[in-house]
Amino acid sequence: MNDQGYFGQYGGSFIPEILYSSQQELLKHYREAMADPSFVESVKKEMQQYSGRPTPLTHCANLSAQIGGAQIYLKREDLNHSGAHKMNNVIGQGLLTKRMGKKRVIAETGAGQHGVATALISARLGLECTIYMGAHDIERQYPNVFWMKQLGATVVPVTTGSQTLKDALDEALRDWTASFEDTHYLIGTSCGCEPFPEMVAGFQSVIGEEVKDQAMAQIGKMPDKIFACVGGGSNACGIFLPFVGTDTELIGIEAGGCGDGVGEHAKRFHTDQAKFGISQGFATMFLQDEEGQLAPTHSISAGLDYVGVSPILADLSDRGLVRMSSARDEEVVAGFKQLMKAEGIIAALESSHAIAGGLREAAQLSPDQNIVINVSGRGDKDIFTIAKALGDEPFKDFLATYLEGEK
Amino acid sequence: MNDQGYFGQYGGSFIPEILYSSQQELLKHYREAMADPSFVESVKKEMQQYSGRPTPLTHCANLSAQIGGAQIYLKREDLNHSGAHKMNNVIGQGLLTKRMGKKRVIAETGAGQHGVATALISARLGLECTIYMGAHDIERQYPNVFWMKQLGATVVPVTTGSQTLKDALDEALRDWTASFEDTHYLIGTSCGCEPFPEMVAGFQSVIGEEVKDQAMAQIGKMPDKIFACVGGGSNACGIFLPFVGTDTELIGIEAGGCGDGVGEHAKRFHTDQAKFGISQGFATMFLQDEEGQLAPTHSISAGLDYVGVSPILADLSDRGLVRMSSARDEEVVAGFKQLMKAEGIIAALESSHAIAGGLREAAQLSPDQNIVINVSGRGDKDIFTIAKALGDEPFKDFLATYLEGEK
Amino acid sequence: MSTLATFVKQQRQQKSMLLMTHVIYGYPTIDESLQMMTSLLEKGVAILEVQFPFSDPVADGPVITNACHDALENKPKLSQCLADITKLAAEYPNTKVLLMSYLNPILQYGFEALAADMQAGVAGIIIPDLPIDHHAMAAPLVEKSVDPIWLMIPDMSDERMEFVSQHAQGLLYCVSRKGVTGQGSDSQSEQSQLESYLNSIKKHTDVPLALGFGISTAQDIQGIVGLVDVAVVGSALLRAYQNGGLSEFNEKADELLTVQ
Amino acid sequence: MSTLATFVKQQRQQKSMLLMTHVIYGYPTIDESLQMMTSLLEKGVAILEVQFPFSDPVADGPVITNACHDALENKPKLSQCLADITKLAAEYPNTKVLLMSYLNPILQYGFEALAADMQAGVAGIIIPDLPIDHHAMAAPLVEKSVDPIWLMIPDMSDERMEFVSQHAQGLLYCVSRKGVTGQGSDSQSEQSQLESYLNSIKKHTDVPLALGFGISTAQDIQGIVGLVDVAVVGSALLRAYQNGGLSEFNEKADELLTVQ
Ligand SMILES: Cc1ncc(COP(=O)(O)O)c(C=O)c1O
Ligand SMILES: Cc1ncc(COP(=O)(O)O)c(C=O)c1O
Repeated sequence: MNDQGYFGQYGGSFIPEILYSSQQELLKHYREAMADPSFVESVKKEMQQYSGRPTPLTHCANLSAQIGGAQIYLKREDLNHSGAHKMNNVIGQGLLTKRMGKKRVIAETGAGQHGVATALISARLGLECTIYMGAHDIERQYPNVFWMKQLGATVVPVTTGSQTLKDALDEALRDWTASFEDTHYLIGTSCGCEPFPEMVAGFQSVIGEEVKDQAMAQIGKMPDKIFACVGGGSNACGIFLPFVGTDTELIGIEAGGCGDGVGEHAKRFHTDQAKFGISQGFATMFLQDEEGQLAPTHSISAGLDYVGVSPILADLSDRGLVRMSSARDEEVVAGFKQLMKAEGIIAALESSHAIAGGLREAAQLSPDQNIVINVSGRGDKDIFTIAKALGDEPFKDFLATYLEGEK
Repeated sequence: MNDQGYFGQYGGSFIPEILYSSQQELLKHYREAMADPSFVESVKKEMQQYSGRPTPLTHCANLSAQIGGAQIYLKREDLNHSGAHKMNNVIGQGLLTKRMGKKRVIAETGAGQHGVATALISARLGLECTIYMGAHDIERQYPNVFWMKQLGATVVPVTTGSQTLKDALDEALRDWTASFEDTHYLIGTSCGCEPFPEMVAGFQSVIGEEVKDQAMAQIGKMPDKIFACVGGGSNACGIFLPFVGTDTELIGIEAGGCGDGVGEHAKRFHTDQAKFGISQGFATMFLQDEEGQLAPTHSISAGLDYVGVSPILADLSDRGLVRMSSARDEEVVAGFKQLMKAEGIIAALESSHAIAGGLREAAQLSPDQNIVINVSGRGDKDIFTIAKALGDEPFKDFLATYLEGEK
Repeated sequence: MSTLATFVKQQRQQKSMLLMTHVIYGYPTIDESLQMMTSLLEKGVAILEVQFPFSDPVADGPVITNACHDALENKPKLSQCLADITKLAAEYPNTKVLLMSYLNPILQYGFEALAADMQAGVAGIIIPDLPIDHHAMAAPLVEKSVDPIWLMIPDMSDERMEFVSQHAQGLLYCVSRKGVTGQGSDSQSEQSQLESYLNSIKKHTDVPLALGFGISTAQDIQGIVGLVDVAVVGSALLRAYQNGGLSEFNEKADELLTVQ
Repeated sequence: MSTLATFVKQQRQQKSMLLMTHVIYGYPTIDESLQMMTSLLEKGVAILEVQFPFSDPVADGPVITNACHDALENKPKLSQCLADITKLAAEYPNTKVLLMSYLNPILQYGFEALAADMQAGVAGIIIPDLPIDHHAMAAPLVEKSVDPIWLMIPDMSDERMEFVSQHAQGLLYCVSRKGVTGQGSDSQSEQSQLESYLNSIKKHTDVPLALGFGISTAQDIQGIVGLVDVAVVGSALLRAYQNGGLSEFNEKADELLTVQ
């Protein structure tokens, strides 16, 4: 990374001038904080004592045997407080917010996972909290909204544009331009202007650092491959970065959705629907049309349903240090089920992309090879989607009866 | 404990003769296993690498300040795999089942937490799994049933009697009398015939053992008081036992429900509706009428809705080593909310009983005193109950819209 | 020898097999259950087992369990039950009446009180969740000559059979197969296993033997003639009643009684 | 001096304040938007700012954002937009036409291509998400004498003002307050802060100044006469159109043009 927050041709800061000083201030505080051992220690402490880190590395004997290839290990970010890796980032940025003396955070959220994580840490740190969420997403993901509200956060429905994540991000940026004096914009993935990609990836790197120690302790050597799903890219950056340039191959799995047509997937690589672009504060591969209008996306997992991608990953992919691949909705549901039945682990649908990718490739490896799949979050949250995908009738009856009882 | 599985006048084995040899076999295997360091090690390993132990001890600065008394610490069993302490027990018994060479487990479940935990470990260990659950509970707690089924477990609705937990336990016992040759009955709490109370409490004691180490490391001394909710009593036994006979006061909180009438609560102490009795395989305090018929119970938290209690706790209470108290539904919801808003931790409604009890007493202590509250599980699972308690309209709209989309 | 054992041995001199039938006190109502009992007594069954319902009958199958729960709706009292069946016992001296229930209702009543109240007319008691290890709890009954009827099961160790036998009096209840009541018997090839099981019991004791679990037809009973003294029919009669009321109940009883 | 700057300075010799009005290309349809533009050109506004809609207009408020999304339904093409406004610019030489859009649509079109296509008739361009730090990206425009119009904001450091000033040409767009477009101005007491802000800009540059954000009435414009050269009215006209169609739009434009 060079001094202007670039990763190869990606990254940078492309924000309205009004945010310049606020972004500079953040950059300064971030650099100072990271150079201050007591801050680094406080992040580590909160990750341990609040979120329960380290998360384990789980060997999957049954699953490995079923696949008949490499030994499969899972990095269990699902065991974080809040049920996903998102907690790592909000702890870091939350403590930074306190250090900067700001009283309020704003955040964008798609599926609501980052929104819930932000609302949790805001309660914990006594920060005011406003979450921007697309009105469509609010409708689809209301349980998360319910918890954000219960936690005391203000949830603002974003009714512009596609009423989904990218619009929520736009709206959060708009809030920030009016509120930066007392407000930190707590971005949920390693996207956005400098120093967000680096900062979020940095706070998430605890994942990969732990994998290194755990691989040595449990396997006796580094894994041959690591798989992570890629929405904005934060869990992938988190587990990949400590391994970049080592012999471990790093594979990012994007949302292949239900097809290759425009709006049917959320792939920013290996599709000519995505091109280099600049928006939402930074340069990266964006799904867009010929006019440069950002394109609609689809994924069975709301958390991967994003139009751009971390500039860090875009660059690592260009440089051949990370290989990008994707998994389609059906393959994802199959991977979700196979893991669940073989090992009793209910992964988030986002994470199930990494699982699908991992299982595909594990089969081609030998039993003395080892792969690590990042389980970025847990799947309880996906019950509505899964029950729908499986057409489970009793679930509908349960809901209907519940609603009856509420009348 | 004496040789017949007694704890004072409580405990013992009161099971149909048909189960005698199977129970003896279990007892023998259990004793052998616990004396075998490699088994103990395998339990410890699975607790760490599968469930993510140790769970942290979280200091609550905001909450302590709000209450203005003791420093409040939470033991975070909510961060276990499956979201509750139930995982500790199923790991231990699951591995014991494998060691005994049995191929199948059966379990009773009320709220479904133990059912889900059992289904998870069964998938993980490749065991067949049948869960008995009251038909009423299935209706109320369908999301847990959904996951059990997805995990490959057979869920059997129990339509006899009150169609709730105690009936499920009866039915599981009936299954066991016909299936003990290849089946282990994996009881979910420290109740039942010998060696279940001791065994479940033993596997759960990892909670209290960790608290000891963590209290030394984080506080520098042992806590003044420890609070735990008491359903069957396993999380309470788990956190209490390592402290019995020390200077730390141990307080169990039962479900005070919505009133003191018969069927309005689930208190087995401090009520003349509960008496010494023998049923479901063991002797303890049971809620019952003058004819010795077990009584109906109520609690806002399905997991505390049980008619009996661990013989270990009944005895410790008799001996003045554990103090029993209770919290009513409203107090529980208030404690749930206060913790959530102050610290960003969403506790299970079961655990919120311990929180309510802890907050009540923390206020009377001084800031240099310390209490630990056991957060036995997380509260996401309680969204249907909480949304109902709070009358949240958008949640209903969300469900209605979801159902519409399913038509 | 206890009165119950003496009675069984005497009756067996005239009959190849005695019948022990089962009625739940309070099901479907107290009156109707008394009617069923009277009916059986009139027909001269040798032994009448009256189950006092308990909310959590873990050793019973679904038919009896559900009937017990229905019976509980009528709020039966153990004291009244004892009074009622003592009266019946007095009226029908050719039948022995036994009480069956679970430990907790008995415990709340008290073993001493129970012994006192049973003494007059109820010969024995079956408590499926009271294992032999806790035989001391039943001492007050033994003292008043009320027989606790212990269970024997297949695959029991010799040692434990011996243990049970030491305390056996009046009657021993031999379970014929694994599981709970009312589930029908398996293939006929188990006959030889059954015989060796019963033979091993007989090595330890000469207390009369009753065989139960899964006996539902006259043919079932015929099949065990010569092996035991008493055939226990539990849920079959209850099912008959549920199918066709008192008349089908009576028909079933008549059928069972054809084996004499 | 650039043509745009020269134009502004000349116009200012006759007028105390120039008006810069805003229209979104393609809203509500391409034709209607062209009608709005024509209308403004007919009335002789000094500067017409045409926004080419982008899907993610982060620096715009809700009114313009929603209008941009509506406009996108009509699938506007930047090439056609340039052709259309170049034509208008040629027809109304007394008005300078500016393009406003975000970085990504421009990037996809290419700065070189854009410079070539703007050269003929579009005097300048506003790109709110292109910070001054990336001025080099705009070099192809500068080369073809198309003015990139940079933004100044309150509380900017002196250093950064100097940096912007170095690259300023044609016009400088001074933001009057924090936030996004179309949110109305705060209390009148901010007037003195505004003056000192503008004075500090003037210390660094003599490029003409436009003041924007929150100007919606003739009175607002009157209030800044003497402080800057150009008053920028954005969402006020759009709101008028949304309230009462072209006629209210025209009325609003007439009101704004009363300040000369
Ligand atoms: C569980 C989980 N995994 C992955 C993602 C994708 O985000 P990222 O690519 O930043 O890790 C999300 C986003 O919501 C998520 O909730
Ligand atoms: C989260 C949680 N806490 C507590 C309990 C009560 O059980 P026990 O008293 O055995 O800990 C349950 C039972 O389901 C539970 O799910």
